[in-house]
Amino acid sequence: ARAAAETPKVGGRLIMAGDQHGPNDTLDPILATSAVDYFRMRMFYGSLTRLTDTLGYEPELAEEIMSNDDATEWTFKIRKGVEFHDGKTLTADDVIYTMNRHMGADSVSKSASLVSMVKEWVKVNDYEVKAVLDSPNADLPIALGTFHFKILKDGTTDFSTAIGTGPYKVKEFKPGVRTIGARYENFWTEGGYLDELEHYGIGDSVSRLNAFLAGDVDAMVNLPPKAIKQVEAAEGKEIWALVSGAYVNIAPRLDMNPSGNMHMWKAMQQLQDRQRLVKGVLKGQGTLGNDQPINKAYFDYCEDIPQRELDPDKAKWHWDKSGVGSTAVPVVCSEVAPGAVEQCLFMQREGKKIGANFDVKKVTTDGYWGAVWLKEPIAVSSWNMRPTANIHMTLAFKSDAAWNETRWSNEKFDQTLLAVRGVTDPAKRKQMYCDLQTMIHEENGMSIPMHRNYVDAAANYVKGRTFVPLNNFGGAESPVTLWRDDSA
Amino acid sequence: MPKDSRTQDVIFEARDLHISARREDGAEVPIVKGVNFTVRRGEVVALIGESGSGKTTISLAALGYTKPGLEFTGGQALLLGEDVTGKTTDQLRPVRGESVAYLAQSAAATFNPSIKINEQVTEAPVLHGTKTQGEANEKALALYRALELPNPESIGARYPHQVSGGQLQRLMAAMALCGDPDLLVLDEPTTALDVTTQIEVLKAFKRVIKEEGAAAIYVTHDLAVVAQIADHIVVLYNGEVKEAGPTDVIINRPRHPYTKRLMAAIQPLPEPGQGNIALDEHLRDDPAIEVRDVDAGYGMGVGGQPAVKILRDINIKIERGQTMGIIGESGCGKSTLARVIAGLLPACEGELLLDGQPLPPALADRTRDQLRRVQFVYQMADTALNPRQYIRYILGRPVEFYTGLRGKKRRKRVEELLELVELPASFADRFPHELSGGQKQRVNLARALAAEPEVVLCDEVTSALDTIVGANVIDLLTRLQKETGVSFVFISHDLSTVASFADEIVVLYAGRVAEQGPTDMVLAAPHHPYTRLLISSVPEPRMGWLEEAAQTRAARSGIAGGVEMTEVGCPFFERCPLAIPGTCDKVDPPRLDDGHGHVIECHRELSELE
Amino acid sequence: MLSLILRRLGIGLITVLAVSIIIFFGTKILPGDAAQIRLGQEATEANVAAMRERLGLDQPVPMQYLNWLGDFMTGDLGTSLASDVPIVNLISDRYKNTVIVSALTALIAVPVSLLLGIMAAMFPGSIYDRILTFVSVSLVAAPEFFTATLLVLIFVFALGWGNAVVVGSIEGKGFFELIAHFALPVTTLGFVIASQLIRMSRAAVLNVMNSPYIEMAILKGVPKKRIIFRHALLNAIGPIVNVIALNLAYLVTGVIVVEIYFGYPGLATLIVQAVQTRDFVLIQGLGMIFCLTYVILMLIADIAAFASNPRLRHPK
Amino acid sequence: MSNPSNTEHFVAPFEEGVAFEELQDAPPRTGYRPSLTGWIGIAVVTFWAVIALAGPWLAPYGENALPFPDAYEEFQVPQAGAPLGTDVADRDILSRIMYGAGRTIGISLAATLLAYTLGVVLGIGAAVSGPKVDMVMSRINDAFLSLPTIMLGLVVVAAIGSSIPVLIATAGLIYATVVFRLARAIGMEIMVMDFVEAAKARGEGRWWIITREIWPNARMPLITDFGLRLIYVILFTSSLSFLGLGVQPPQADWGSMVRENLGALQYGQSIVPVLAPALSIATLTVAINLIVDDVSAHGGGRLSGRM
Ligand SMILES: Nc1ncnc2c1ncn2[C@@H]1O[C@H](COP(=O)(O)OP(=O)(O)OP(=O)(O)O)[C@@H](O)[C@H]1O
Ligand SMILES: Nc1ncnc2c1ncn2[C@@H]1O[C@H](COP(=O)(O)OP(=O)(O)OP(=O)(O)O)[C@@H](O)[C@H]1O
Ligand SMILES: [Mg+2]
Ligand SMILES: [Mg+2]
Repeated sequence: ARAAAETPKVGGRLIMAGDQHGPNDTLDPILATSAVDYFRMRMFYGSLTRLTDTLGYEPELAEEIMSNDDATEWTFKIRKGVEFHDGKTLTADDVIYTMNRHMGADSVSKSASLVSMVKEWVKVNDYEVKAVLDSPNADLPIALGTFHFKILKDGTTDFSTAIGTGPYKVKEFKPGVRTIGARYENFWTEGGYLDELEHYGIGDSVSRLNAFLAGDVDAMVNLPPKAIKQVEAAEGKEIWALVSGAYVNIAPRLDMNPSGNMHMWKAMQQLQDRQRLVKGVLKGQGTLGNDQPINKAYFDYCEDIPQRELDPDKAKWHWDKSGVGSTAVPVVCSEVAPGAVEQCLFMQREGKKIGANFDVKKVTTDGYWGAVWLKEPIAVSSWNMRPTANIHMTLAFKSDAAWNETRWSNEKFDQTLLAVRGVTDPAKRKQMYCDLQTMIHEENGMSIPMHRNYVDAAANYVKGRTFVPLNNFGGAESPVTLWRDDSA
Repeated sequence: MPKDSRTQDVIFEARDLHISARREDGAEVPIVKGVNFTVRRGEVVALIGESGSGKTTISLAALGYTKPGLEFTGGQALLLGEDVTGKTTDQLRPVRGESVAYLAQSAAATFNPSIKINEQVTEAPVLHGTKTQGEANEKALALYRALELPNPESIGARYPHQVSGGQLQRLMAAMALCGDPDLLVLDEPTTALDVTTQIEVLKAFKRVIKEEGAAAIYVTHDLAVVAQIADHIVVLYNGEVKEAGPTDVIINRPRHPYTKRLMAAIQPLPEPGQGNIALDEHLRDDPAIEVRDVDAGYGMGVGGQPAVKILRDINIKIERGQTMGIIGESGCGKSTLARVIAGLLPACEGELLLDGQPLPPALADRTRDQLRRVQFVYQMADTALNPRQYIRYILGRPVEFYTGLRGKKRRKRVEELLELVELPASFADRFPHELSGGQKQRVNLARALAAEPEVVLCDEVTSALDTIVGANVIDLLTRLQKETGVSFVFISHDLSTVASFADEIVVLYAGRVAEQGPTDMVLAAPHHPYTRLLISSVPEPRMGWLEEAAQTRAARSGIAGGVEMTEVGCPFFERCPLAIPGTCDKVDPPRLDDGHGHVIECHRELSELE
Repeated sequence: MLSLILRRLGIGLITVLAVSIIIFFGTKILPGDAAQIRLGQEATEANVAAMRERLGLDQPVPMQYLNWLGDFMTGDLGTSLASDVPIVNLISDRYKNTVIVSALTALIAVPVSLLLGIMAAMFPGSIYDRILTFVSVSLVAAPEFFTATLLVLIFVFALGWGNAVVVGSIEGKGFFELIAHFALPVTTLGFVIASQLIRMSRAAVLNVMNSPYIEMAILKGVPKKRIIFRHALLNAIGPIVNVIALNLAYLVTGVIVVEIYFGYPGLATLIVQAVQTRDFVLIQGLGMIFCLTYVILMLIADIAAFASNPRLRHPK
Repeated sequence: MSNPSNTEHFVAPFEEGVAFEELQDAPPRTGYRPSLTGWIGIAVVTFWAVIALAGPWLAPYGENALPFPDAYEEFQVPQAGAPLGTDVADRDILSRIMYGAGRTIGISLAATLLAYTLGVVLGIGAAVSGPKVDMVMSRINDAFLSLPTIMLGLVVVAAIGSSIPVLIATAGLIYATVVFRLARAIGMEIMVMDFVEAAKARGEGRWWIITREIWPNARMPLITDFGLRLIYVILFTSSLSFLGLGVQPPQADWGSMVRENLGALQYGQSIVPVLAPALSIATLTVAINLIVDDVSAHGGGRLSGRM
């Protein structure tokens, strides 16, 4: 939208460098795990809806989307004349097949929870499907615009290649190495301008940067914050930064010792060196966190909560009250996102000054989610942004949420969270969301010292970037719109 | 160097030559202290003297070479009139292998194992450009023939490991001679050889030196050999010339006390009647050790049999206080027999009795006391002594291990042992490499004695020693035997030494007993043809013996081209002048017993062997 | 000769078998659950259970081993737990890549380092020798990623020459492009193995230089060059070949840092990814491939040493 | 001294009756005396040993302290207050090098010693133990040897987690396989020497033979290898930290310091943060190898000077 000033040119080739690639790279949308996967999915597949930069949705393969009044039944009219890469025309059967893979207890879909309220997908006719819900969900079309709901051809079981409706066809797919897409001539709409789009995985950020600066690749994800200055100084290179709600945090389990000690976690919150994390670690590519998950990237952000700062005096006061003294407090850290380890180290350093003894245990990233996360009394975590505040808080803060990291239980919070889904009055809605955020800020115990931007970099001839703040490369939406401007 | 050197008469001259070792701290240790001698064309000058007296060092000086760690510190070494001591390697390169050639003690070690013989033999003249490869090949072939090597046409195409030690030694001579050098430097070229082989090699050397008109420096400690080959003798002791003069004078009329002692220590020729007088005072009912019908060999074959069988039907009895000499050419199984008795190589057949009691064949099954009573003195003192242990420890350990002495007592016992082998007590604080070869050999012996054994297996304990030290060791053994009644199995290929020391002799050939019996009887006729060959091959320390021996050697039986182990028949068949084709090679020889414990295994009648 | 090869092959087979046991049960000590990791942070219990069953992780371990070994014998390395792709497919391309870069490195680094090492042996204790010792030890001591960084900074950024990352395939590239393609990783790897080769060949030649036959050659007036290259080197081949083989095995298996740094899709990065994703089957497959490579390289080294030794070649 | 001509009979002056029993001097005992390079090596190693032991007391700042708490800038150039500048997390590099010295040297030394203890005992043990035991041990060792070190390291660290004892144990075990191979080969060579057989024939036990007969002779070649092995261990741990599995932040060790500060080079800021730890590794290891070379120069290649 914002870049629409120029008319895209057709042709050329771009190499986009991703990270985190590995042998588990996949062409099966329901198994996609990384930004690399998401980008690839977008190259080859389409989805019913597409997310907008402001995290609304617009129709894509579904021409028209309608619901009943209480949002318990959604009807999707499927666009006619859309062809898969093998020439088959898209019909309701394909959609039903795709959606059913997310259904049922044994589904391995990573986003099954987003559609868990759907009771059934019904084929109305060849070009219309209906979702019948157990409970209302006004956000269903937004959910369907996210990464895992890419539309497959009916009956697809072989994912060694991808037959989708996306702007590119698979030319080469090597897990852990690269993906090459060739332009799909019959793409149903504008987009897919390049002759070839290559997505190349370079796990090491320094190497990725080298490759980018040397011109071996045209764009890269996750520019290390420390390299920002250098890229800014380099000729013909641009930074693609996108403010988002992604954050890193330290979660104390309220139901364990010593993390359940309120004064202790309050002291921890006061010990966060937020300025240094944002300025020093993120080099300004982030925003101060306020110990609650919603920031200004979300529609429902509450601006009224005062910013918490590094305050050794308050921290000391709490620490002394907590009675923990100089007993070592284990804090398990892992490099799960930029700044995740630093937040621990900074806290440890500041803590030392007030007599707190944090024992930082750095563990490896691999296995972290299975072995450590949600199990240790105090551990770090990292979250991507979700399309809505409600989805995120439901996932991570509701008392009965599986991923309720602190095991905080607050009836009022739970009720408000449910109630707000049906509220249409903007003022009331704003108030309720502010309440929710304040509750977390005050009571949840979580330290959220910073939100990080998605920071990528590209050569200046790479055009057509997108701005969906859910992931790198503009929410991994850019494959459709990327084009190469050789006149730049 | 001018090639018209042919006209020069003096080929080499050492003038007040000094060579020193340079110590780590920079101090000089003189090794050669002002040596003078001259080598003229057509002459062989022998350097003799005890081990460590500087013979090798001086002879290498003729090539302008010192071993690493040594350096020239004075005087001159004039090769064809030019001093080679101050020259760089590059300056010397054209001279070495061309004007002067070197022949080392161990041919096996000095041949490059990875290069074919012919290339090594012809290398020097071809590299120096004095001969084309073709000419060099022709010369080499002529030399192979002259040196009586088997298959002269093809032997050059072999690798060093594919020919026998004696052959290699002769090939080494061919290598030295191939470049038509003016001076040959021969460093103990026959010390490692059997008497039978030695005689052939000596003959070849002598002829070639005379025919080629070369001069030679000949290093040895074997006076009998010197008598055969040298025109002049230089006697060295401790880096100084003690006496020098024509061979005849030095051998027959030595004047310097050291030379006299050297001459006096020469073992008499093996003849009947000189053997040790056995003492009966230590005798018991049972022999100290008895070997019954023993077969043994190496490797794992089928059915508990060894892959290569070396020893067959060995029967030996050694009384207490007596010595059993075992002789035979290299490879005939002498060490193997000792190893069987020592338990290092369990026999596959037969049994051993120690003092009448069965002795388990394998080490592991023997008791500590049995181990103590049978001690083995290794052939090579170099590898038998742990280079990282002090002598004190090497001797102290068995003392403590077997007798339980500790502390002061143990130290005292070590000093006694050193004294016993005539080494000063201060040697206890040395490492083996700080000892000369003879000294090492004596420590090696002392270690066996530390166990206060009843049977000592001495494997070539005197071969590496000069006459004086060798004689001292024999005296020592004799004295011990008298005092303690210990029995010796004395292994040697040196018949003279065995003859003077042993009470009984076993002659081994290809793992079998060719002849055995009391010393006097074995040395007197009738002989097994092989025994006769051995006896006649022992060089006599008088000039002209070699030429006579070449004419009259009873059995012109040739050189062992490596002893062959045969399955049937008499193994000596190939070389035997009295062989009966069709019988000797097909049927195992019978044991001829003259009734006095003298046994000969031969198809011929005793009378035929007189 | 043949019997030696057979013997060696037998030993190799036993090694492979031992490796199979070690890696199969070794991977079982890894914590974490392939299904969990594959599904990631956001999977539910039910999802994980479903995945476990699909991957056959619910069978008893010895059963799994036997099945796996049987498959391996028939050339089937199984299917990646993490991605459903046959292991053979995952490995084959990368194996090729690794072999290419290892072979290139070996072709360049081995002769150069041997020459340097041998020259050091010709002048032990000389300034040249000391400098070479110094440089080669410094080279070993420099972490690979440090060397790589310096090379990239100097060549790619300062001189504008070569690729910082080995992107794309080699097909269809011209000679000079190929050089640019491989120059930096090959140089880095070369540095890694060169130092050991230099030191080893120096030591091996020096060791031979103590032999009486070298002394004999000196006394025959043989020129220095010939002493080294004909007399000494021939006898030092055995140990040198052995070290070369070990280094090649290292190149094939151990160049992880270089691969990561240059984004080169070889086997080593696959190891890391396999361990990180707890892709047990992939780890096992890789282990077997490495072991086979090692065994084959050692076999070649043995044969080379054998061929260079006339005592073995022509037994009496 | 006169010059004897050949026809002449030369006799050196002597006193009648004096026996020639006087023994010659023993060849000079060749103890190790460092050469110049040897001394340089010893000096550098001593220097680092002092730093390793006293580093925390000598360091101007704490391991994680910030010299300039108000500057939100990493990789400050050397200046007053931070003689080697600051690192990726704004910490004082000099202090970290001093803290890291003990850890780096300690870990690598401990791991190498472990590798040597295990490798030598088992390797020589295999050489002494007869063909069957040797076969079994060698094959198992081969199996481990054939697996990439980094793979073994990854798996172990992934399984047990990374801590200094785990690092030491892992590196020690992995390199024990290499040492085993070497020690076994050397042991085999010594095994065939007669003095070993003599000890067996005396009835000595296996342990005695290993420790008293074989080990003293195997020591020297093994020490020569020790220097290189030490470097490999340092590199191995730094490779692990390249993968995030080595010494864990905020603890400093030289290998990870090079790694974590690589950005300084990369982002064109300063060369010191990388160079300082890299040079520390290099000086230490080169110095150790200078000593090792100097010691071993007593052994091989003595003929080279005579070519
Ligand atoms: N590199 C060296 N450093 C110090 N001393 C040495 C060195 N080489 C030889 N020697 C000493 O020089 C002396 C003479 O040695 P040389 O080899 O010439 O004796 P030799 O008469 O040939 O003895 P052998 O009969 O045992 O061969 C010996 O005492 C020996 O210990
Ligand atoms: N370990 C072994 N394995 C196989 N064969 C061997 C072994 N040791 C010796 N032999 C062979 O056994 C035969 C006898 O060897 P032995 O050492 O007993 O000879 P020897 O009479 O002591 O000779 P020398 O006078 O040279 O010491 C030789 O042919 C030799 O090659
Ligand atoms: Mg000598
Ligand atoms: Mg022998």
